[in-house]
Amino acid sequence: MDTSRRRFLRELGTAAVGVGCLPLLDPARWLQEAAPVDATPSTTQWAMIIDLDKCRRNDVREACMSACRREHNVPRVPDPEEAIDWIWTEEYQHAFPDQVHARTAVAWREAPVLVLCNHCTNPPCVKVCPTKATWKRETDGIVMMDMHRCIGCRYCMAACPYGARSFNWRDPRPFVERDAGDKPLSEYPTRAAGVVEKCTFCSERVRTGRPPACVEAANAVSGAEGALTFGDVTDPESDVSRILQSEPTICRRVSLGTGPNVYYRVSRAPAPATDREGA
Amino acid sequence: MTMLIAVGLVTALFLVGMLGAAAGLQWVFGVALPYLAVGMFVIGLAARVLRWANVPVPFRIPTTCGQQRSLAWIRPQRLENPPDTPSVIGRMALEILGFRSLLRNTKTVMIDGRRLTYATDLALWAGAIVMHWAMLIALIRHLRLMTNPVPGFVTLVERFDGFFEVGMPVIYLTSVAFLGALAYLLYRRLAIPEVRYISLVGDYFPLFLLLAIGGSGFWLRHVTTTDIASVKALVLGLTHFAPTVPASISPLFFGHLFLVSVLLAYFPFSKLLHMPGVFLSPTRNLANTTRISRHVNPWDYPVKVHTYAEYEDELRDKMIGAGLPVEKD
Amino acid sequence: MRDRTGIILGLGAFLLILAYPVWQALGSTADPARPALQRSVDPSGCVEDTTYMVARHQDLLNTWRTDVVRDGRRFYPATSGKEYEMSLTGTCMGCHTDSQAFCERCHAYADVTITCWSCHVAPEGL
Amino acid sequence: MATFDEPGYYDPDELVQIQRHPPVTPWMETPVDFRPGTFIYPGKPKNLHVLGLPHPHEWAVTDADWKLPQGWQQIILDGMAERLSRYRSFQLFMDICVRCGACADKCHFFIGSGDPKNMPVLRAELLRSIYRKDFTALGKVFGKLAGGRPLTEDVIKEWFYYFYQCTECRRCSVFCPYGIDTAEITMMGRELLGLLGLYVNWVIEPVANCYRFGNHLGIQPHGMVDTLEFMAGDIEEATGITVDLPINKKGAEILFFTPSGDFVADPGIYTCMAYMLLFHELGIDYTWSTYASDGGNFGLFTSHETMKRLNAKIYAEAKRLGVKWILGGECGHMWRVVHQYMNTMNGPADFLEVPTSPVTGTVFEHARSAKTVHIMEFLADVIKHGKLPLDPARNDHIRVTFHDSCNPARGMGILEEPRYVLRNVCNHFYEMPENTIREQTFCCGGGAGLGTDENMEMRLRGGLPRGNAVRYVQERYGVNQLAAMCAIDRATLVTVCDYWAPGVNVTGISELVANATVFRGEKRRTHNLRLEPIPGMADELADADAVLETRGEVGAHA
Amino acid sequence: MDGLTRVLRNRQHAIVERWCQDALAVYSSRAALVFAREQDQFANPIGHSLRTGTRAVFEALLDGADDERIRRALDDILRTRAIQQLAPSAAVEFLFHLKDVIRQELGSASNEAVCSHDLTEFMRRIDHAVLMAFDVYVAYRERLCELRINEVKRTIPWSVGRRKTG
Repeated sequence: MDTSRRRFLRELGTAAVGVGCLPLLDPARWLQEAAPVDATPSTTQWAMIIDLDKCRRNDVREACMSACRREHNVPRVPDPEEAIDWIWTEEYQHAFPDQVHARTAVAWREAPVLVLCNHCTNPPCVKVCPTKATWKRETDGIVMMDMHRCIGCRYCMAACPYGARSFNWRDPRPFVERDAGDKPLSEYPTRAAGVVEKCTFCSERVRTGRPPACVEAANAVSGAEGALTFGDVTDPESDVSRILQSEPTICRRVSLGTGPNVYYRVSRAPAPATDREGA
Repeated sequence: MTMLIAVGLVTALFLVGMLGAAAGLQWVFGVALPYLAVGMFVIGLAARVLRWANVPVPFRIPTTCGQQRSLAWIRPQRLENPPDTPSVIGRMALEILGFRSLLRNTKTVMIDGRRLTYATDLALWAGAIVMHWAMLIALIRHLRLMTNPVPGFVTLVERFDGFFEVGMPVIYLTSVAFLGALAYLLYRRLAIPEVRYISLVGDYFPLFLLLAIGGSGFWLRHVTTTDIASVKALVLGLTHFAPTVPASISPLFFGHLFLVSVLLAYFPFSKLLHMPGVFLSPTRNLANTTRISRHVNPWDYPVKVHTYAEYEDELRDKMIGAGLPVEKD
Repeated sequence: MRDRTGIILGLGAFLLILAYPVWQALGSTADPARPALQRSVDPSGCVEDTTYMVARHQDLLNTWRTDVVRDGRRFYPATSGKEYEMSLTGTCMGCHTDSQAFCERCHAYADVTITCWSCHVAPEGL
Repeated sequence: MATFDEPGYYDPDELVQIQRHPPVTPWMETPVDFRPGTFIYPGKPKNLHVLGLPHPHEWAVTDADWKLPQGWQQIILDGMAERLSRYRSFQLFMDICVRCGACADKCHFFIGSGDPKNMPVLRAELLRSIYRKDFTALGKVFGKLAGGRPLTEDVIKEWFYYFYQCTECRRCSVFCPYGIDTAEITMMGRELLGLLGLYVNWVIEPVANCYRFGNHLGIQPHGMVDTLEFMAGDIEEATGITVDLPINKKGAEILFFTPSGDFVADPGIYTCMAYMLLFHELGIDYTWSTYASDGGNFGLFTSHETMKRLNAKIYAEAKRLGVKWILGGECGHMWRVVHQYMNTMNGPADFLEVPTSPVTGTVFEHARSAKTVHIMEFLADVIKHGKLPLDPARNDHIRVTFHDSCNPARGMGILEEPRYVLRNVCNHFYEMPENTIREQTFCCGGGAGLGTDENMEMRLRGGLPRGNAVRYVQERYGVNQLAAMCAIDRATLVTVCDYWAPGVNVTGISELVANATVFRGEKRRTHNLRLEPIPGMADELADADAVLETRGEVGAHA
Repeated sequence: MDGLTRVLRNRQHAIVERWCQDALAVYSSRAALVFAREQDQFANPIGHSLRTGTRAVFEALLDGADDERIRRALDDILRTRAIQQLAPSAAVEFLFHLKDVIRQELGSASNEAVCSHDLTEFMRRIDHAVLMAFDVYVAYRERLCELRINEVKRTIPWSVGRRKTG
């Protein structure tokens, strides 16, 4: 690996020869930054399966959303217009508009569904980004965000059919949850005003072999084990592959061809209305 | 040929600065020569401007580029033909800040081979104004290395200049603009035949000098980064008259600094004097008021004239013959 | 020669403005020398040697950022052969625990604005 | 062997290699090519004697030896040093040119000839190279490398050729970012040549005449009386009006002067006649002067000192005659002198009063100190107040365009006054293209003492840009007359138009005013001041009668 | 002749362009480049007249136009050249260059359809145009003399002239 240090020494040498200021830009330097070092794409594609039924429980969804907020210092901006959501709840009819019809039961129609970034196989948000601040990581299929690069143009928000992206209209720090010592709950960097953010499948956790925070939180709720399943969809032995092979699952707006990697188990009918009211 | 001489000179100077420092002469290139250069700049510039100031302006000769102030119902063009001091200040401001005269270049353009319109020929104006403004802003930015604490306006300028936050460290707009505009000015000096024909070594040299200064500065910031805090310690040592030469400064920086020293020292002996000179040009900085108030020529001296008496003496008979009145019969 | 006074005043004003760094220095009590930095709490030394770190830490951080965020790599093989986790808050600030005393002091001196701490959570102070 | 018309005669590759461009030599190594028709003859010693100028001698431009005086190099260098210490313009313009080339294609001589030394920047470099060599530190040490060159006889010849190929029109100065004025450079160059006794006769003889007789043509007092009387005769023939001829009249309100070219040469004489008629009509108490019978001042083209010596007579004569203020006719360089130099050189004119129009009562505040008013300012004011009965239809056969003369445009700024007057006396007025008028106007090619037939080729090269613009409006709008308020224009643009835009006549503005004025007591106007029949008025007398009757003009003032 | 005319007409743009550059060569190379570069009709009347003039002459030759039209086409160029620092031969020489240019253009086309007889005929037209250019040039030189005389006449004091006639 060509380390920065070696480059530093090499450049010093170049400069000493005196042609230092002729090539004003070192193309290798920029090229290196733009192109991934590991050119062979990995076959990994992280995916998630959400059990629609288990996630109708308020405490399960709340556990997921809360874990996410704490993990990533996601701010709770009071103005709903400016809310920042990585994982949140939609009504079934909005989450799956092509699954509802005139005779869909009201209970189904209004049932709460946990939604997040789909980490699409063919992500439209990536295509529109002018600075490549968002890109699909070839090593594991996560649709990543590089906050350092985001210029806040919000093209990606317009391109995403799932509304999975939020824009920081203001400095989020005052809205980040703090502990008793007035420190944020996580070391995860907060964001700055003027950038777009979204779910990253907890790439920093996944890197160290841990499941995403929401998955961990949901499975920790008693009776909700298996509400969220996370795994490599290209590995036939993984839990997600196994479930996808054996049970009926659906995806959000498949007809758009984005290839979502968040799946929903639809094994059972909706629960009685009482449950629904709590949604 | 003249261009090659200039390129050779600048390259040699850069190498002298860099290799000299690499060879352990940091005190010479980091302290002695900068002091000497600043001294030459200040004394040379002051001497030249004082020489100009001591040369009188015997006549009021503004080049008028618009309607004069005459009859009350005709609107004067004050900024093109200033009738008073505030208008002169306006005219000079336009000239110095906006390069008004270069903007005057117009070309006729024939549309459909029939209709005649005018287009402004912007290239030279744009190249010149971008180069000069970028240089001024870059100079202000450099104050961060010369002042401690750094005044707010310097940080403000840096922030606006690096607004797009491209690159790390941020690439300043003016760095790119400065080098681009210089490159254009060089290009036109080479590409336009009449300009190439009139160009002297003294025209190429400052161009290449500025290009090399800008280029090495860019390189130092973005490619071979040097320890900027040490550079600042060096510079502050100079301004505090307590010079120190920190160890960890790249020789490249001394090349950069030496070229700046050369520029400062060369300034008062070169065409770069147009900087103070533009303020003093009598065709621009005088109001067109010779008929309104008398301009005095300080060295005016009496001249031999042919007086009326001499005239009449020679022609008296003819005047009387033609029935013209005469003073003496 | 009314204008001679004006020209001399103008020249004087120009030179005075130009000499701003000098008269600021004359009237200033601030130390012109580079500020002392907080030393690492870990005596075993930094990721790379000091000369390199002083001049090029921003490059190193830049490379780390790219490696981690874009390429998903985690460890940096240092010249010494040792591997470090590429983490600003974890690795760097683990030793240099005070961003004020370590980063800000020098950056204020060189007037280089750091934007790291507007997102990254510094161990000391936020 | 293949013949010329057979294929294979030409080798295409060989053809491509033909280099027809003459080899490029750096300008310092390109000597002057004196070709008849491009330079003016030397000043005759007798004229230098009249003025007491140094080193009068006989020489010829085409001679190898110009018989320069002993120690001529020192004379030049001393002269330069003196001027560098006296004229900030000169010192500054030597120092600050950056050779950006903005001026290069602005000079009419460069446009018309393509000679690189006609670029204003290079014209100045002719002097600047000597300045660098002998007056700057870098030049003394590095010589040619710093753009310096030694002062040789060839340099003097080059100066002579190119400084008498500049009309001091100041067009380049408009475009220069530092306002570097080639007119200043040329004036210095000519002064330096003068130190060696080198003048052109077409300038120095008028100067000698003017010095002695009051006007450039050397018209003596009785000759001037004759001239004006002849004009009065023609005026009477054209209009039936008898005008007064106040000459050297003490106690008159206004002293009037105009360039002497208008006393003698067609078409200037018609402008001169127009002045007399208009003053008569307006009932102005004015006087001509024989001593100060020329407002023009070829001293401007000789040296500052000579300019002052010639100009002195105007205020002196105003004082002697006891007039209240001074009115100047249509002229170009005269107004540069009167506007920018006269008050400084020969003022203060505190014995005069602030000019006030006797016709309208308007006080000419902008001439408060110099007490001299331009005829166009005066007439514009009169017309604005409706004091002149005008019938612009009398000029309907004329389609006129206006040529801004260099000096009034760029050394004064009198742009709107003449246009206002023109629009009021002509129904068909067309402007030439925008970058050829107002402050961007092109010179006629004959200014600054170049308006002689000796250098006609050079003048026509310089006149090409102007002629080309005239031809444009001629072809586009049918323009058949060019109005110019400058005597040199009226002399040289005739030739320029005849060559580049045949069919366009040249006229003064006052002439058009007089032709459009319905004078008190005029007879039936069938002919204009040129005694040419006026279309529609002279064709058939009966028709003309009818027209006049219906307009109620006959007898209106009778 | 038709075949050649057609070929030449097809290549008219290239030929005229090349010829115009060639015609500029009489000026010092600095001036030539300026005249060639600047497109402005008023800032560069010489380049303008040369561009329009060469095109007009070539078209007239193609059409086998009468003397009058060729003369008219040549007018602007020679009017300018008559007052410039050029020998008379240098002033009209540019027409001969048209032959070279055509040879070059046809040579690179190696068009068999071009009959050498036609080419001879076209070259003869060019020769004829040279003669006419000489006429025009001389006419303008004469005009120059005439103008000079007129000017001298005008500067004879007007009153003197009047006195003689009247």
